[in-house]
Amino acid sequence: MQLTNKRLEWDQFLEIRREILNSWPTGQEVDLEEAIAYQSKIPDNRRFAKKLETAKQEGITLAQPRAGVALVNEHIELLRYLETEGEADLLPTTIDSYTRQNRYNEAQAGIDESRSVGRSMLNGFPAVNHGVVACRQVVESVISPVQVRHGTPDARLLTEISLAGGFTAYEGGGISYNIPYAKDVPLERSIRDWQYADRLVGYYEERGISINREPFGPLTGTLVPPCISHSIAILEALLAAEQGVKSLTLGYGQCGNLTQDVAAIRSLEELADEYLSRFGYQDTVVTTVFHQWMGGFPQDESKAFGVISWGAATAALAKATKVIVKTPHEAMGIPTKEANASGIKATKQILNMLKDQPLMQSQELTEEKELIKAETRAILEKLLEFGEGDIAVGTVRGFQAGVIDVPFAPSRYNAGKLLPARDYYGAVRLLDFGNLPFGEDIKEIHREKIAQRGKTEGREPSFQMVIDDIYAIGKGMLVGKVR
Amino acid sequence: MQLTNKRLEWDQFLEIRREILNSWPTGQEVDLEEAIAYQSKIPDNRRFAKKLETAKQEGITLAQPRAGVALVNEHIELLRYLETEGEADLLPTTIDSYTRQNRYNEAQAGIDESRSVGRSMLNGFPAVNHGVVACRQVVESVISPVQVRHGTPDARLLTEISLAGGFTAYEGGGISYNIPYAKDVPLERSIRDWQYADRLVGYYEERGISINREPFGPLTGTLVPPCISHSIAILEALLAAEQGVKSLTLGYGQCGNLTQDVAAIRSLEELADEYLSRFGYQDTVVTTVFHQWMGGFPQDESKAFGVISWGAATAALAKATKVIVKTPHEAMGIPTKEANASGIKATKQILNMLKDQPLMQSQELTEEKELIKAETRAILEKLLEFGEGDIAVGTVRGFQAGVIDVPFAPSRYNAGKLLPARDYYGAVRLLDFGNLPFGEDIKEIHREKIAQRGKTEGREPSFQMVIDDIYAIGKGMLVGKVR
Amino acid sequence: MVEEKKQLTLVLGVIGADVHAVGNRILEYAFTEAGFKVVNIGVMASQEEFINAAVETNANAILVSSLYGHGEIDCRGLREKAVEAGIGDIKLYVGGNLVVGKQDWQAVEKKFLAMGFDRAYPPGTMPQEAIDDLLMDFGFVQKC
Amino acid sequence: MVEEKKQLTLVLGVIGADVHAVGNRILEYAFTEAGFKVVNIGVMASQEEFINAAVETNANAILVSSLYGHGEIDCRGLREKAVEAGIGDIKLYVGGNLVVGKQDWQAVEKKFLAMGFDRAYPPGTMPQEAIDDLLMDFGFVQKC
Repeated sequence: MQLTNKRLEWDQFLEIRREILNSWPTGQEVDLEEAIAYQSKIPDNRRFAKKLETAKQEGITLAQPRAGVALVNEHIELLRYLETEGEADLLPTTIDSYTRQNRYNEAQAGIDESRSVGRSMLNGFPAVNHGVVACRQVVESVISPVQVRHGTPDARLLTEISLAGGFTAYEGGGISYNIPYAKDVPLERSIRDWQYADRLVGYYEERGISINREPFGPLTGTLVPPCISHSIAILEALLAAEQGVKSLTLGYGQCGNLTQDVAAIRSLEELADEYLSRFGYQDTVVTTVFHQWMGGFPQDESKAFGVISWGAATAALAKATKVIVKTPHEAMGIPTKEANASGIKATKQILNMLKDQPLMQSQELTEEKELIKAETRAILEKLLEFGEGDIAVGTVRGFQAGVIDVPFAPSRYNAGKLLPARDYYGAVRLLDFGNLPFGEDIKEIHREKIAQRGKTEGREPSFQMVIDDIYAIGKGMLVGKVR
Repeated sequence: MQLTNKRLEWDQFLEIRREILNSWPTGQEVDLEEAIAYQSKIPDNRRFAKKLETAKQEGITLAQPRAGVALVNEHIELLRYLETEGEADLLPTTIDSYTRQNRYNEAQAGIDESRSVGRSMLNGFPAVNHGVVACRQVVESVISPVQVRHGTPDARLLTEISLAGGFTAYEGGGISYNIPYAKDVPLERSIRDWQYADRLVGYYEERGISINREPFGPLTGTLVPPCISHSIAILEALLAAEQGVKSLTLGYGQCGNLTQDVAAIRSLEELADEYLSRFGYQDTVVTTVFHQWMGGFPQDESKAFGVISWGAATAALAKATKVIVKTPHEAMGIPTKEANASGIKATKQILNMLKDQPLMQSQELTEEKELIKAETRAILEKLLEFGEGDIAVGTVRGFQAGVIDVPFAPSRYNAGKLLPARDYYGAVRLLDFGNLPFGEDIKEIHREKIAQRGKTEGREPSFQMVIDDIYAIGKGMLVGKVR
Repeated sequence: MVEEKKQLTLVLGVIGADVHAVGNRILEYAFTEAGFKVVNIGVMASQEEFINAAVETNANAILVSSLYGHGEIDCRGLREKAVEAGIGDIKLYVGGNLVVGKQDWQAVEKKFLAMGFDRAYPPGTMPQEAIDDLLMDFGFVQKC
Repeated sequence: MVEEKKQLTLVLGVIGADVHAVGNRILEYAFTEAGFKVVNIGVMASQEEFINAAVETNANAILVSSLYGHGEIDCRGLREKAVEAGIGDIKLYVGGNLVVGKQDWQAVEKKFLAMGFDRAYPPGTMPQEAIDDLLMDFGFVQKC
């Protein structure tokens, strides 16, 4: 079966579907008509897409934590706590690592051991093992809309169970849940598997049920230049829209420089609208998600509050539709529910205080936006060229050729030739462009900005600079400057 | 003796001095020559003025907490903790409220009771009662420079003891430590008493010992428009410079709107340079201090971290020379040392992360700066006119006439006719101008901006709007909007 | 009912060496708006000033604010002074940041009630709460 | 000296089910820049992959990274596998977040040396340190 960016034929979809639902016993619980009847009873105020759309119209930013534990009752308790004490606007259900690798037997062992030792032995909620009824218990036990967040290259069964289970939003994508999350899953396979997930969402949409879809924005979370994550977000938006997805939330992970971060969020929305409209997807609604700092955190909780708060402030100033919240326990591993709630409360305080600030405007911001747009367009146009107009084909070929390339990704299907580094002001630039299809004008901007930093530090730009930048936040700085 | 902005005659100074040093037994410990010999041995790296000047050159922001307890050893322990665990760049010694009112007998009772109950019964360090030797113990026990912070209308004895005690910076001023801190101290008296304090600092300067002086910027800390605090900061800068003060740190309390706050810090430094140079004080060094939110705080500590962090971010983006740090216990009263250190650590994390951001630039920022400058100049020029060129005389007459007026001040020498309120974007504007000498052009800007807010809330601007704004931050908002 | 409330006279002030004026202004505004007669003696008010103002105006209640942590020292003996002045049964309310440092509120409240206060309020109390309590303590039925 | 260094071949990888790729890339770059021949087997590498790569490339040293806390389980027996494969005297270095939770580094180091590693590095070690150690362990004199 040749990969192409075309809507999956229904027969073909059903054929795959039979196989998928048979791959684990809980697959048998899914009855599509019954699921649609169930979802259609969930009112607008508890639907993810609707709440995001309203926030976008009001120009406010919603706060959403990450959270998931092994057992159903404990997971419900956790979400309720984050909703009431934490004042979360949107809720998550983070899936455990075994489920992400389709290792349901090991997930089951984790569930059993969690029951016997009385604490969660899994780093998330194993939704496939728990099945449809348990998922419905979860979403019914809270007032806010709940999204499934994971990191699964082949998420077809999880998608079936999640949607039948009443979740109204779903993270992931064929590129963003492969390249940073796997070592040797071919892109053709993950894109095709995510076409299935998107087709299912598209079918729900056809039946009048809005399901929000969110490509995973931050990728490897380490010095990813906006043009890279923007390109992938837009590729996945186009792939999803082709399958009938209507509500898209595109993401970006905080780099740390205010101007670049605001420019990134604003340009992401504008670029997405541009490409979706160009390819004829007129009725999709694009919202944005800003991820608080995804790199290493300070061990100290007060300092972690500082990092969290700066992320919240940037999200508010960029007027992102939602912000994904870190916790003061970030450096220590999986947080307690109290620490999780603390992160949300600090974030909400800032979001509320800053909701009245006007949108930033300056010459620098405009220039940064235009640069990001020019870079992203250069990549996307080259991929379209590679795919002879087919963006799915172009994506696979483009990754092979390294014209789209994610820094520090584990996948062998990623060229891994880029070298990002911060400029003097902390914005992420490129020291080595690998095979990115940038013109000399763009390259010259990067070279100049990195040279400016090199000059003030009295050293030639090199990989040592990249290393210093990666270590910087752990040392309380943004730029790994030599002074 | 007629008040005038002229350097105190030395004979006159010495005459007052005898009386002052006799007013409480510890005054006898002060020997000016011995004090100068002591101060001259304090190296540059432990001098406040030097550290501020270096920070200004490097474009970085230093963090300073507030702290003070009744007993010497406990106070030393507190400062050491804030220096090592809290990573404070600059240290304080906050003076208790009885000492601020020259009520040394009551301060003594507080010391005695603190000893017997084993916890501080005073809200600060009673430096006068403890005397010169104890103060030297304090400054010698830490590495960072230490400033005395208080709120004393007549601080002459405290100044003598503080400087002989080895402190290298001193907060206060004849207006900023009277109008917000006293009920019925005449301005003539407090200005004259602070001329004495400034003259003493000036004398140390003549002997080659640099002592930093800081007028108290935030005043009542409640919806004070920048032009009001700027006018008073510049008045006190001129009064201090005339007495020979060379190192001046001018302050401003966070209002909450980013553009207004950055514009305030930048315009404060520019205006001060303008007026100091105009009156011939060429060799003064002006640095700035940004006070994190001085109004009501949320009870919840995580939310308080949000408020603190936003203050830290604004200070860094405004490139203030130092920031005065709040604590997550702010809503509960005087903090534990752990809470105090937490506030500094969150602040420092943000200052370090943001030190590389470029100075903000935008049309809005330029306009806001120009507005603040026009307002401040209008007030200062009217005061000069009232004083027939003498700024001390002009200040007294100006307060009488209400052409300079501090919102919510307790002093009966303050007109108290201003009504500030936030505009739609959270910037502090004026609802009632009292007798401020603003032209119609300035007034129209305020009226328009407040009308814009009133319209979106569907209510006429009124005192209820002011009350809503005062409570807003405690409720997690900046603007007390009715929605 | 508005008529009846107007007959209640409140002495309002900030005790000791405390100069926190903002809350005092808001309380004056809120109590006045609520229909009480407010005698505001302002900031830095001594115990004597509270008692004298209450005697002179024949007040029904004294409302003491303390925001700077010295409330424990400053408020001690106020009930006794009221008794000496012949107004021993006047209602005494107190509120604010009453002690130095973070302490358990129940303990702080107990301390102030033991000192002879009828009600004590923790930091962050909204004026409406005290207004409601006043109406209740003086037997006015609330319309809610 | 640059000539001589080029003869040293290093096998580099992240052991177990660990996908942390950032540090791996940093090390590859730093060791290559320093003049070594680097055979990078990447993330999620098994013990067998390390040994096979070392045998095939006739490597001088194996450098194992582990960032996710399971290093203790994943590294156990690596020296024995090297012996079985006939490269028992190959240098074995290990570094990263080697254990779950915060533990005393001296104890962790001792544990890994006892397992047969020649050197172990704590979290936050800069690549230059390992480069210097390699040069020393293989008898290259350092110029400064």
